[in-house]
Amino acid sequence: MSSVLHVLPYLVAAWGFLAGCYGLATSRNLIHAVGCLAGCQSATYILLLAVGYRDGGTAPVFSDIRPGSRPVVDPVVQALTLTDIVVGATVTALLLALTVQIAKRHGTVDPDELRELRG
Amino acid sequence: MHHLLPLLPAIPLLVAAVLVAGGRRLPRPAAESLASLTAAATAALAVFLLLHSSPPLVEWVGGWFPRHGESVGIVLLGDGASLGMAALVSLLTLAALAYSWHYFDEPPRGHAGSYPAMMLLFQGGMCGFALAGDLFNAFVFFELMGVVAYALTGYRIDEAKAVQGALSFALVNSLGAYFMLMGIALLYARTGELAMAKIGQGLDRAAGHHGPDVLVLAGFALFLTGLLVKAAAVPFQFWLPDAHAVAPTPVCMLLSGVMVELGVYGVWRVHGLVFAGPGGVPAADATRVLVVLGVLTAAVGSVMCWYQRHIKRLLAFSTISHTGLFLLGIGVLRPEGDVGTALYVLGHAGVKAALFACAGVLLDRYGTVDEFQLHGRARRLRGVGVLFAVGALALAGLPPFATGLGKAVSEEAVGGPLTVVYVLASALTGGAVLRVAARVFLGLGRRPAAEDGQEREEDKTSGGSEEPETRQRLTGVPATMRTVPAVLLAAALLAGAVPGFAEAAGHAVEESGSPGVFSSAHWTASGVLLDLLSTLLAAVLAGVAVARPGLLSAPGWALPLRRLQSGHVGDYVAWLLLGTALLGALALPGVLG
Amino acid sequence: MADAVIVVALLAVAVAATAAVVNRDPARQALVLAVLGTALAVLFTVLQAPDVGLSQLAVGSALTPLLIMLSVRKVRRRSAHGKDGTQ
Amino acid sequence: MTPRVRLWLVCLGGGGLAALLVAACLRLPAFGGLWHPYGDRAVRTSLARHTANTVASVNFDQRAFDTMGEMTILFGAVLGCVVLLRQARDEHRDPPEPCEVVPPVRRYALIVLPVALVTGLYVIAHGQLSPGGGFQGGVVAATSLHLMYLGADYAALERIRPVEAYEVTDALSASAYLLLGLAGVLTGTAFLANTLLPYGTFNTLSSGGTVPLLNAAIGVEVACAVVVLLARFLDQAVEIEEAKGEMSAP
Repeated sequence: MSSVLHVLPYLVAAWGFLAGCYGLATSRNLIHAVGCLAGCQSATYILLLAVGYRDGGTAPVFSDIRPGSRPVVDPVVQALTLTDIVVGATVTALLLALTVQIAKRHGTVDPDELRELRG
Repeated sequence: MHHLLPLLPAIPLLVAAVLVAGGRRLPRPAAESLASLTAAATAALAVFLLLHSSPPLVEWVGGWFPRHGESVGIVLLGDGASLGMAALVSLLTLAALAYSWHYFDEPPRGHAGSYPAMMLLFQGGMCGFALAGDLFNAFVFFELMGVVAYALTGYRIDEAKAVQGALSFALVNSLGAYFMLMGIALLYARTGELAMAKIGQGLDRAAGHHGPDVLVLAGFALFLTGLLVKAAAVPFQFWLPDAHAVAPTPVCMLLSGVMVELGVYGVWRVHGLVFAGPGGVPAADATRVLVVLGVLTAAVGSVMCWYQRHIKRLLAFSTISHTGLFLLGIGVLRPEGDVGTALYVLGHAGVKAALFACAGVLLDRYGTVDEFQLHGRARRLRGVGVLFAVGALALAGLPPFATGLGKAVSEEAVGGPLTVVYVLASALTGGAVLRVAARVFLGLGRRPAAEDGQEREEDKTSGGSEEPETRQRLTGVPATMRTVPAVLLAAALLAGAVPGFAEAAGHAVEESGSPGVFSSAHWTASGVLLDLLSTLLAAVLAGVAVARPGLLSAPGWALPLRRLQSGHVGDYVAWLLLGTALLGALALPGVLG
Repeated sequence: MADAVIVVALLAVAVAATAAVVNRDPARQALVLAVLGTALAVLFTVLQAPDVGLSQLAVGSALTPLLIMLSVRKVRRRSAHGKDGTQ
Repeated sequence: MTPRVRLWLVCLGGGGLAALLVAACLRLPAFGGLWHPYGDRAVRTSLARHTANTVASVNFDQRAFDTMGEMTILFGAVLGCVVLLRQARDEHRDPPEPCEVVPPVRRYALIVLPVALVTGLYVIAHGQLSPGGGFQGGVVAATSLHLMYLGADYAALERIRPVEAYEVTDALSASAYLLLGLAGVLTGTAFLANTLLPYGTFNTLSSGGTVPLLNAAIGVEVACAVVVLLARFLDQAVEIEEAKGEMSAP
């Protein structure tokens, strides 16, 4: 059990990342593709937080525990992930805005039917 | 002095916020002057710091200077290379803002400040990326310049092509950024650090005598994927022509002139600080990766460039081709290569931005950037025609332009058969632009038929049916739109011709780059000869193409290459995955050995 | 015990992520993404990252699905009118 | 490229990437390891600066420069969305008619609205001491505000939401963050240096020097940004119509 657990979080992150990439490449709907990209990004959160986890650690917040009484998990990756989540949400919003405009100008959101920019 | 480093990104960002807050009240000229002033002030600050960057400046933001060699803060690097890039970014932003003085139809209602504000945000993002000495901080600014660039590319929402190109750009680049972040997480797990130099040391310590392992390889491949997507190296390059062909011209000047080059700069920086040590990627493998990709990129870019008829798209492919040459230059991991590439990037920025600026004038005057439709129509624009032709020759490496000097120094650095790549790529791209100049501005040759033999219409993007970007057909070409390309070309010329500039630039880059002693960058007889050779070749190619179009029309083998550029974002993602796997495979021997 | 909770949360995330890719209908995908966001928030809380869990809950299970829903609605609404598709 | 060829390409590239990722995962330090040098340093530093929530300390003090970039990304993206979702030349506005919401959407909204609102208020009230902060609170508050539309009516929403004011506040709070950073340079220390204010008593609202100020600036910025973002999307989904004349009630 424990030896599996030693890599399982990383493998879940890798799986999520690959699944997102697959969805993005084979998507037939740009909105769905944007959703897949968001899924891809969740994988980066998992990897970051998994890297910072510490067995028996508690959250790095000292308002209710005495400093030094218990080990805490890595706060740096949590800060990075927080930043990452904001970035992800804004990128998603921007991509969706572009998709809405594509729907208006091309009348479709199927990438197979967008045939303007070639060669 | 070093406390001023964070101001390079912060000042443009602050003024951008102020412009948005006050944009409702400010008249448009006031907003644009404020933005130009800010870009100029940042450029002045960057140049000032650059002159004081020996020894290199280091700033820990928030005053978190390391104690006992360890810090919890973010480090900014102010050496010759990073400050040089920041100065280039700021100057080019200034040029783009000046160029767009009379540009664009009505700004979005009640948002007069939004376009200049976005340009400033873009500038701030690029400056921040150039200075970053911390991997995660680099990712943040990488995303910032990305996000603003996507929005700027899709700025003309009335145009179907613009929004499509912007979305391809945004999807592929965002995915690339997430690859980068995965790489950062892996490297953080191994070393427990985020500052680039500390990660490098951590990798060396962890590797001990065994050399790098597959974790380092994965970190290398993932991180480089993000940077190479931005740098538009093959096979990550597909988004670039789609985006550059449709973005507003002033934005193209920035995208092609400096944003793409920042990707190359990032590769150089990260390799030098993180992966160059014994625990990183062995030099032979790094060279293999960069040289293989560089040659492929230069080849694909120049061939595709030759067969374009959409002028902005043609220029975009020539950027890809030159990116390949830059990768080649830094790939040999020698100080001469670094210095040559730096000069090449400087010259290329001026020349390419000037060419885009001229294309923008065509788009404004005639509502099209299609080479065939424009045949002979721009005879009256003599001044612009001269600038365009000079730009074409400079692109091919005509001495004493900085492009020629950079090319000559890089050629010397790579040596041997790779020199041929430089000559051919610059001749093909320069020749293609020269051909456009001859047809459009002089009306030489017979008017090309719309149908071109075996090519099907759906296999190519024509430049017709573009909407002009300006308010109304301006009665004359505004002075700013003519002056900016002239100034840019003059700058590229001076950078190569003024004695002492190249030496100074070389010294600045040398101090921050690959270890090794390098005398200085200067013109050599062989360099001048090779430059003249590629310029001559470009002229011959253009002449043949104009006089005997049949001889150089697309052969059968070029067609599949063009079909790969399918405009389908799923294809681009598939290529991106393959590219990452390729990066891993190319660097694999170093890990196994 | 904590390990078991982590494993369950991880597997839930893996399943939700797969479902988000497999669901080709964007409206349904938005709902699946909301579920994925919630599963991630739980996982992050279990991993002792309440700060991140909270923002994941706000962004992943509310904001992002909402934006996708609105886009779907816009796109559907205009295709429902037919015709004016191409310019 | 045909979908078949693309699938082959994805399999090939994805296979290579998967091999790379899995091999790297197996070489990573075991999950739950005890070695976190940067994290330990960050905890010590946070305590030295009297900031109870270490994550807030990392975000707004030790790595405040990252947060500046992140805030600017949000700001830029909102600006980008405002520009991209503007009313195009061939579009006009139609006052929205009360229309039916898809049942799952309405159900979703009704479930999430109270939860989100309560969470948002809780998070904002607790600031930088306990989990949460300006960012989380801002998103939650802004989102729950908009769920009102799905639960009630668009007109009701528009009354409580003058978008222009939110846009200006968004920009002003972004400038406030940057100005706080510049203040460090002007007072002779470093950019974003947390030396302007006393660090206060540990575990109280005013502890941590400039951390609460930056946290507040981010909170306002995020809340306004999300409101503007959602407003633009709602505008598109509800109000803006294209091609004159051919609209009839759905």
